[in-house]
Amino acid sequence: MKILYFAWVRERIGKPEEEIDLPGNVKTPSDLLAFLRTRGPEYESAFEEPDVIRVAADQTHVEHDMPITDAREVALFPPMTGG
Amino acid sequence: MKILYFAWVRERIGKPEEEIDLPGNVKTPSDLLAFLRTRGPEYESAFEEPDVIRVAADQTHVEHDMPITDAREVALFPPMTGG
Amino acid sequence: MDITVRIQSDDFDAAAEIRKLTEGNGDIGAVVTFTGLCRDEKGTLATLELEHYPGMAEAEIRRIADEAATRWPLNGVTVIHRYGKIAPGANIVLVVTTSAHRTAAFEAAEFLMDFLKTRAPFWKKEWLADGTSGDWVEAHDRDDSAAERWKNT
Amino acid sequence: MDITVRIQSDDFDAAAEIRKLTEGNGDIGAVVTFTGLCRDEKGTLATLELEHYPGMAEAEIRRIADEAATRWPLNGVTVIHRYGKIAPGANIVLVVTTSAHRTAAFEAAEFLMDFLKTRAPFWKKEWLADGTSGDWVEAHDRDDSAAERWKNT
Repeated sequence: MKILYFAWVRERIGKPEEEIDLPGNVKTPSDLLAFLRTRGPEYESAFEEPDVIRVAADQTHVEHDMPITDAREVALFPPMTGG
Repeated sequence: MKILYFAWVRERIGKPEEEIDLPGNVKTPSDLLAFLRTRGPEYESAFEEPDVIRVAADQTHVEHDMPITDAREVALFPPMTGG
Repeated sequence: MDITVRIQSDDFDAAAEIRKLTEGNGDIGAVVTFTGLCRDEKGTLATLELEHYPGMAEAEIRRIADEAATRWPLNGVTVIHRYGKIAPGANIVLVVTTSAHRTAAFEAAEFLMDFLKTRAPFWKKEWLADGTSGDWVEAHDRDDSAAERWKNT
Repeated sequence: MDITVRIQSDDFDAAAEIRKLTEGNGDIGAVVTFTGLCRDEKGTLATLELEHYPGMAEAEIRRIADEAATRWPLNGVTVIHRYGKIAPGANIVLVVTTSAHRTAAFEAAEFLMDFLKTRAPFWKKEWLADGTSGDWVEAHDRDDSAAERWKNT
């Protein structure tokens, strides 16, 4: 799955996107955030407060408990500050 | 006192303004409207529904029961439709 | 607070008015404009004629703008109201409000329009496409209700 | 319904966008614009940098505009949101709504701004006048509350 990062999530992880093979038990954004936190201190730092992270699956906002297994790309980012 | 008329009030009376010596018992817009209605059919037609007429004394909106004896000019007109 | 009120027969330029209020003013985060246009009433309208009470029109709009400036933290307010003959599709009225934040700018612009409708001494008469003089436009109860809502805020 | 959404680094011209929505359209009686500007934060800000999620930014704003068009009787909606480096005093976002009547145009413009703030994938970072990189701008609870108010209407 293609994973995209924006704003300070991108800065902490140190890259804008990556392709990751997810284990079969990663079915929701919550699962994904828990899994990514095991990948190293940069992920730990980006996702230290997983509740504040917003998630989009295929460019549509999704809640943390919604299924994302069919998504082509998932984006993880802080609360938005546009407008 | 200088009396001004606007919109259909002006059209019905047939003039935009006039100078009128008011009797001493004309103290409010209500009094003024009742007095003007005695001046002829054009005034009767303009003020047949006195409650809908709006009044300004010296270019400030006033209610029908407020004193206008000190005003230099009083304007009588229909509800406004600007904007 | 920069308050400009103009009553004119000429057209106006919303972009120029925005520029005048914002140029060199780094405190402004939000600009709201309202432009009122003359509708063509499905082709039946030839011209809208706007009569006004010279002197009072400017004074009353200035009173409304002053009231808006006491209610909201605004940087500037511009109101331009045209009079005379207005063609379908042409501009009638412009309100511009500027503020640090959007809520003040939006609310003040709505407040100004609600009170312009019910308190500014202007009257609209329709001239019809068939050559006849139509009626004076009637005031709407909905405009009175719109103005009423600001009484308790 | 004429919906235009543009995500661009270039500046925009509010007057030109108003013209595009209104020209030759005699049904329109009301045009509301909201322009969001970059505040200078009393001279401490050198530049605001706007990061966005290409593709989703346009898609999400279009979803918000579609929702506005179902809620209010609008003739047109234009939303332009800039990205990249924005100087103090410069434009960030433009919303234009047109309708026969003012209430629809005002409410739809406020709705669009409330949801742009909380749902459009843009993030602001401040670069300071002293040469250092400042912080990512934090989201405001007041923006979430502003968006919440539309849920029950």
